[in-house]
Amino acid sequence: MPIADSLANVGLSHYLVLSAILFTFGLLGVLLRRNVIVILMSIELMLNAVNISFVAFSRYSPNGNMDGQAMVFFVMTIAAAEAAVGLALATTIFKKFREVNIRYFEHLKG
Amino acid sequence: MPVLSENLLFFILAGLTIFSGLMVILQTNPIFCALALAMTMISIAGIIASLGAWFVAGVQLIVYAGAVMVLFVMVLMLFDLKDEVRAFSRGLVSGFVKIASVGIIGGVVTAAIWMSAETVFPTTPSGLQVSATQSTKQLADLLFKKYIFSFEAMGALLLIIAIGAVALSRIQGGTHADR
Amino acid sequence: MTNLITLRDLLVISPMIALLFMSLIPVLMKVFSDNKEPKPFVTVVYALLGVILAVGLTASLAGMKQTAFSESLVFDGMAVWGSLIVLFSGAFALMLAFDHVETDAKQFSEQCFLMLGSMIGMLIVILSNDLIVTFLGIEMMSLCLYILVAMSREEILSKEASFKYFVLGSFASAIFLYGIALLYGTVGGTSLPVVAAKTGELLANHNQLFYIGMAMVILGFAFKVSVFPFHAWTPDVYQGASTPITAFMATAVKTATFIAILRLFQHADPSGPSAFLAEPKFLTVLSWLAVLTMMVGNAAAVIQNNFKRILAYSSISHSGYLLIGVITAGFAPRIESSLAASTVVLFYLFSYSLMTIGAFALVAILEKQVGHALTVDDLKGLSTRSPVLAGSLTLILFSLAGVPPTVGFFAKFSLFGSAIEQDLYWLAFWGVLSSVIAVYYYLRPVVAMYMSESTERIELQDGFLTRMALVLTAVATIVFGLASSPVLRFVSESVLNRL
Amino acid sequence: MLSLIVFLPLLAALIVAVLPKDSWVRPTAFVLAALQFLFSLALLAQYDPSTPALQLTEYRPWIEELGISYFLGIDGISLWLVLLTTFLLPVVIGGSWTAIDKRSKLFHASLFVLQTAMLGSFVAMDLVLFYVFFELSLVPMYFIVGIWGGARRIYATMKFFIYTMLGSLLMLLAIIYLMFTAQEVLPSHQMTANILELYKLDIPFIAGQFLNPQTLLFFAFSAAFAIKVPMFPVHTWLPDAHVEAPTPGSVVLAGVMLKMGSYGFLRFVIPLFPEAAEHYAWVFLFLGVVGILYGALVAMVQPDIKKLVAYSSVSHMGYVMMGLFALNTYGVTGSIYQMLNHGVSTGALFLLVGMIYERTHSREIDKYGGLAKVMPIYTILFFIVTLSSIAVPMTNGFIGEFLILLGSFQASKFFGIWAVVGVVLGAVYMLWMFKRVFFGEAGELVKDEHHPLRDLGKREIAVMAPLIVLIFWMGLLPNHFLKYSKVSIEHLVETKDAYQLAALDAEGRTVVFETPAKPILKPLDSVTTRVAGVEAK
Amino acid sequence: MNEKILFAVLLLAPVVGFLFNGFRWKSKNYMIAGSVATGAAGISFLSALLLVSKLFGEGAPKSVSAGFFDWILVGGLQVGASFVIDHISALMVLVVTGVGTLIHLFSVGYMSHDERPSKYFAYLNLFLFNMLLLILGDNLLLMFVGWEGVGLSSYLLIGFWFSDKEKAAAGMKAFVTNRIGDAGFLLGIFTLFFLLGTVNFSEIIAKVAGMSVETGWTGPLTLAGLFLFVGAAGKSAQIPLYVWLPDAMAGPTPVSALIHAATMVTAGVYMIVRLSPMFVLAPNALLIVAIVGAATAVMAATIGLAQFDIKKVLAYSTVSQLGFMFLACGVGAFGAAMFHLITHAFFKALMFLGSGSVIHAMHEEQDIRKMGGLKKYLPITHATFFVGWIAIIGIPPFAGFFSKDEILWFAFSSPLGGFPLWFAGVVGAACTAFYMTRLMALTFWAKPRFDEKHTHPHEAGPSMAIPLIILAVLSAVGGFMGIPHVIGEILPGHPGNWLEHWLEGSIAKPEGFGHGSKVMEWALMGISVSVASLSALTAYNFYVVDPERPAKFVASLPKLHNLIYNKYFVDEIYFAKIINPIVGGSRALWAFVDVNFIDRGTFIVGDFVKGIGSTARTLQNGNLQQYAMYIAIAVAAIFLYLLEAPKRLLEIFGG
Repeated sequence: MPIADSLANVGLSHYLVLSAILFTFGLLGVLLRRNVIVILMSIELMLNAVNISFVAFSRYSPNGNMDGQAMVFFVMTIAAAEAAVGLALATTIFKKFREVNIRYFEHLKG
Repeated sequence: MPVLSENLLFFILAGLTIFSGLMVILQTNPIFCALALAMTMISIAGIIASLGAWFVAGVQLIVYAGAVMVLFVMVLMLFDLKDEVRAFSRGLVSGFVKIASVGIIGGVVTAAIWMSAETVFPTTPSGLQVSATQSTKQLADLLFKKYIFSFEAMGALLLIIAIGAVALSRIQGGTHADR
Repeated sequence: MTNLITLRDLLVISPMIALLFMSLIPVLMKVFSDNKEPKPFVTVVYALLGVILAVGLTASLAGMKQTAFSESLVFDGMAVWGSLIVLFSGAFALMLAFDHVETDAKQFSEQCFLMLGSMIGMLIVILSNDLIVTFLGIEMMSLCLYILVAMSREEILSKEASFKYFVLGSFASAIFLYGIALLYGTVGGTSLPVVAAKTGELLANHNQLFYIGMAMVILGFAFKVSVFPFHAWTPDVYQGASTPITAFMATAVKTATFIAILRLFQHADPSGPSAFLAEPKFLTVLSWLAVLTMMVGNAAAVIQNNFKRILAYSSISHSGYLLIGVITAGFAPRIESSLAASTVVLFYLFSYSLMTIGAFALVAILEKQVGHALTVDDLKGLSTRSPVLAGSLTLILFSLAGVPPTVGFFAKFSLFGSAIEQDLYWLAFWGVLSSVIAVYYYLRPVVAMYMSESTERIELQDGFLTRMALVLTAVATIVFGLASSPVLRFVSESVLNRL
Repeated sequence: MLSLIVFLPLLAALIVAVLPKDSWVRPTAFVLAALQFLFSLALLAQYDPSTPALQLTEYRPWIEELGISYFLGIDGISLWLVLLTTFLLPVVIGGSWTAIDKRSKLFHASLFVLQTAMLGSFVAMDLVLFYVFFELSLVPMYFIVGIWGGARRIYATMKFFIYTMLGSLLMLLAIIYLMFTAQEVLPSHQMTANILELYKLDIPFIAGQFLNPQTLLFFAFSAAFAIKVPMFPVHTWLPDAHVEAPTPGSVVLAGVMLKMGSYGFLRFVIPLFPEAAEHYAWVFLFLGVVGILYGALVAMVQPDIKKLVAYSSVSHMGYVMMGLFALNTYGVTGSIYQMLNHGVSTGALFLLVGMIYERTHSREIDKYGGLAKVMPIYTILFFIVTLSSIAVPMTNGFIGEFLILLGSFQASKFFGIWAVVGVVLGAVYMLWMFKRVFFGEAGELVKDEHHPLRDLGKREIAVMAPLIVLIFWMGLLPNHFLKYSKVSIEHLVETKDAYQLAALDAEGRTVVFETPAKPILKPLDSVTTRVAGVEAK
Repeated sequence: MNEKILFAVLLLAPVVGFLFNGFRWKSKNYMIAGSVATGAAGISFLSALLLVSKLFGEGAPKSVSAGFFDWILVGGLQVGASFVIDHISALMVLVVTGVGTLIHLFSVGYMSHDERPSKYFAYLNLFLFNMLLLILGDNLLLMFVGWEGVGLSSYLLIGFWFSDKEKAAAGMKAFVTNRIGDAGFLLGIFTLFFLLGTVNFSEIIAKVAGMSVETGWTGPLTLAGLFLFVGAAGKSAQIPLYVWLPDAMAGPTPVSALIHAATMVTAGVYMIVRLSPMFVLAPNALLIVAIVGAATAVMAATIGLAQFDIKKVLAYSTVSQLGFMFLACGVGAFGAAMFHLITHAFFKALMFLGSGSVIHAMHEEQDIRKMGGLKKYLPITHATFFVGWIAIIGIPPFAGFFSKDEILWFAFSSPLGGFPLWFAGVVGAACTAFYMTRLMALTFWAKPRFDEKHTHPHEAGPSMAIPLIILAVLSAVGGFMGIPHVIGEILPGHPGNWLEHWLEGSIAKPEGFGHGSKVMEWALMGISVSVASLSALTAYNFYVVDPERPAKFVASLPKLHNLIYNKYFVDEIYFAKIINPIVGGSRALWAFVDVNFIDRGTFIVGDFVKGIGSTARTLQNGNLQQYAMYIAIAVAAIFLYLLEAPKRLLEIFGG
């Protein structure tokens, strides 16, 4: 697809690529950041990226089904639940270790 | 040209999303990260809205940019975190490997999307353009009929997680007491 | 769409409802008695009652086959068996938890509540007929487990384990979810039958997004059952979690997830070959994963000294074996063969759960204090002090190693059998080879118990329920080994009883 | 009948395990073992030597879902091995009367379990059932070596277990393959491990090409049994296991367990894969010869008596393998006889070595010398057993070795001649050891005046007596033994390309196998031929 | 009497004696032990006589036989415990039981001071039983049983005084060397069995009757003959397996007389004679037999020249004489071999017993340099030894003359023989005469070289004297059973060659055998007698007349003497070139193959597995981002593989 064409016709693939890029950022964040909170944020980023895909697929599906939007609904709930659990864990850990750098959590290994 | 303006809107929102997404993982101060994340979520809400899913976009704003972000910020403030000296994981080789493999994943997925687009994907949305209220109604229909089990399970999940999270945060003192 | 909830729908989820209500009772008691922890015995009785109720309901529904909630759930024989294995594992884990030093705390009612909640999640995974429901179930099960792992009395390691599990689990979930999204986009739905129906066509067309989506979904599952190289969390988490929870994770999670994988690989066309045969690359990838999982799991266990880590690596290697079964089920040229392989996988899960619960029960008995890392050397001289415990563990270890006539042997026999039936000789060969490696580390505890003397005497924890669990599972390995026939017949009939 | 024989020891194990006092264990165990032996003698009365058919069979489906049945039977090939097994147990218990001083309950229970496993593998006529017993036998032996063994017992027992397990697991795959093939090819279309049904398979064989079903199956089975036998170059577990094992363990290991390997060749490998067996016979003749010579040479330079005897086992089992793969009546008869001989004479040797070890706690040859003066009765018994071991005529060893050499000479002159060289070496290492231990001047351990060595006591002589009697009985009147096996062996050798066995139950009626098939691994209605060219005979 | 019973008595009498003495092995009562054993031997002798007597007379059967029970019945191999006395075994059985009885008798006196006489007699009876099996068995397998059995008894008796390391080693050497021969014997049995389908002597002979003479080297009969000859060489101490016999002298002297001179060592000859119909069909095998026999005869005789141990001299003499017998067999003169076997049994047993008497008298001294002048102390011994001496050096009309000359004549005249073989024989005979005279001289005649004040040699009792006298008589007259025709013709009454007549039909003859000019026969006879006499005179001159000369003579040929004195270094060569390499090689084999190759291989595999494990362990470093990285790598790799990304990239960018 020529560049100009792709600039002119925003379609499903644009949304999907956006979603993929965001997802990649999320991956990178989990892999590279040391702060546990930021890692949690990166995971949220990944889930959000998926949401874009769901909505875009739903929107562009030939029979116009809305399932994708329903799924986004569930995903959001679960993301919230994950955030809750994750932050609760982080709090516990912080209380214990006084530290949120994952470098300090390497006791279990081998 | 409505098409052009829609396109423009998309590119602006997408740029915003990508920029703020990048900021999430590049900012060394966690508070800025959180703000960037909020920004990302808002722009994603915009993108979702641009796709015609108004209700979902709204929920996105409320749940994410509202509730979840508040949680994050609260926790950050609780921890009282400063700008980090070493925000990124050490190790040149492993860093390279990480970036390379993530790059490959992103590249392959993007390439696959782009190449599939020529053959499979429609460039225009399906014809059933419905109004916001209608789409919300349809969504409700789905959630309470087709996805009723999931919906209820979600309720149970939230209940369980609520109790669990409370229990978890009460571990100190709770589990330390002797029998 | 006339999607009114019918009585049948409720019947299908009645075990979950039973679990939910019974799990709430102790917590509610706690709430209404001014945040005072009820007696652990009462709690565990309620929890076990819930499980028994669920078992009863599941068993009474056996033979039924139907979908529920607009086809998002399916209740068939496989579901019955999977639920039973999960529920029994959960019951044993509850028994272990009741006695165990790390779970015996002021929050025991919450722990039981979360375990039951996790079991609900597993039942959802097992019954799920829709990828998004599977995702929900997996999250429900996992989120409960994250909290459970953290709720140990042990301070440092359990928290770390929980956090690692949480981050990696969410990471994998996100990948899994992205996979679902791509499948949704390419297939047009997330219902498993729909996916199965379209798989052949999409693979034949080399739809690349479908490839990626399918791969991501499979890898998401692979993470949950700790297939190499998604296994890295397993030893750490198994070690850090309190032993009853570890036992629960090692058995129930695996059972539920493997059943979900089997459902993903279901045949859409009862008369044709598996749709996945259209793309042999999936077979190659999965075979390599299976082989590597078996080899790495077993090889890494060989050099371990921490008994819990040995069992963790052992569970990794068993995932490899199970993956062989899944591959045979998923890439079968005929539906009959696929069902046969599914039977075998269920049978293997059954035997594996028995043995693993037993092994962890012994660990629970021997852990003298919070955070004690039980090493193989700690087992020295156990046979003279407690012949029953030592004998039971020996039986279980021999069963894990696949020595006849234990149930472990017949499980391996049928597993390799189904692989050979489909000419997957190399898989069977590697399976056999890694079994030999496994013999080495399974026998090391036996050596310690029977063949070495120790001056240090490790205290044995009392705990009637745990001992009962150990002896029961040990006897069961022999009994179900000699009488595999009825079990196999039952499993087989269940699996054939499928929509 | 056979079930009783197989499972009575299990009962005995239970009885021994629940005895209240440790001092009761030995007498009880001995009496039970002796009774079991006497009971098993009834087999001789019931066995009809005039027919090659499997006799006294017991058949009932066991795990039909996997095509496994509980099928026992006995014929001329296994009859004597069964009796050897039951015979050796009381001897072993008698011989270990004072040697095993700790945890005697567990020890005797292990022995009885081992007995069940060994008997079971000799009479099991279902491949999987056989495999179950075959593997099960490892477990008690593992404990016997590991708990009551010497200093390096754990290394030895692990090596033993893992080596044998490695081989047998490959066989397991082959068994499964055969079972599927049977289901597709045989008219009954049942997945079955019934060996009589599997005999009916005609598995295609392509000479000179390795990757064909029969060759692969042949080598998979052979690997398992060759390790068990053990053949050169997979023999190294044996010396270690023998040296570390307590005396009774060594006796049972050498006396019976090794025979499970050679029996497997005879019962399964040769009749199931006759073409491959014939085509690759040279491999086994070669390895057999190498085993004979290598075992003998290495035995010669061992500093440890027990290790010497262990390597002599390698050498002797080399003969057995040669005889089997001579694939003629002489060789096979000789092999079967040599299995019994080896059980008796090597068992006796290990008992004797154990007796001296009990007195001096050393097995180093250099520390002995001049023992003949101090312990004359011991010397005489040792000498007789030595004679049997080096196959001097009129002892049992001669009959077996002569027939094997005759058979292998017929099969291949080249290997036959080399095997005969082994006869010389056999004399060398045994007599050299004998000379160094018993003759010459009194060695360091022998002349120790504070602890003068006792000659054998009454119990020890009584333990050895039956073995000595057997040595001469089998040497002078081999027909008393061979007449029971003759028909079976001839039937095997003559019809091995189309080997079939009938099965007779205890009343002498022909057994018909009618099982309601409920296979789960391969559904009945989807039968397709897996390998082109596989047919029923 | 019933033949079966007689056979049973013949065979079982020694067994009874063996068991009787064996079970009271601790007893020191040599009289009881000796009389039982001697009685058993005597009973055997009597029953043998009775059985043999059935072969005499008009219309007497060619053989008597008895079968007892089936032994091995496998496939075509049908072997029973059946025994036969025919014209060949009749001779042998009489010699064995007869000489055996005498030696038993002699032993009673000889072993009177030993600690374990019962054990000794038990062994002796055991030997007798095995020897009878060897002789009487009607098939090769039974013969092999006896064959190994006598080896075993020999082992036991050589090592009888086992506390001495050397003696125990000698026993082992004898057994092992014999085993090498036995291996050859076994191969011979196999070859014959697969050729003819039977191991029964009469059937073998019947079956080879129709076969033609083999000319090549690889024919089955030739191979069988050669294999069997290896067996014979082992048992009868021929090159290269003779080394055990001199060492076997470690046993009690009567044992040397019985086993290592008169009976067991001749088993090889006996076997070849029994199978002569087969051997004549394999002339090449016979050629080897003849060459080995001749070489042994010469070599052993030369070694005998320089030995100082009285028994060693006799031992080498035995080896040499056995060489003569094989020479006879080799040229097809089986009768002559049999003849020499018998006469040799008489005179060599006599000489061994005589030496036993000397040793007994000299308190176990065996070195002839420390003897001398014993004539006056031991008159009976000297007289009988004297007879034996004349017999062995071949002075007519003593036994040795007839048998040895017959051999020499056939060596010359037989179609299989020739001048070289005859010449070797004559050299052997000359040497024999020399060293035997030397022996006589140094032991009995020359001046005493021992301390006459402390040592008072005297004759032992009658139990030792009687056998000596009987054997002396036999040595003197034994030769008359086989008077050559040329001599018989000129004698009064023209006595025929009884032995030849007796063996007629039982043994085979090569084609063209037995033709030769009488003049030549006379001439050769004269040559050999005169050479022997000259040689004996020289020796007399050397050792009696001028005792200084041997030393001077030796000094003039130091290397040769050294070579001969050290028995051509054969033992040393065997040790250096065969035994030590085997033992060393075995150690190396053990160390290399078992320990360093197979076991190390196992360890390497184990280490490899552990290596995988420890790699996995290193990767498991506890860092969760590392774990996530593994997931990412795996996902990336799987995507690349699934989508064939590299290939597609190439397609896009490569064109």
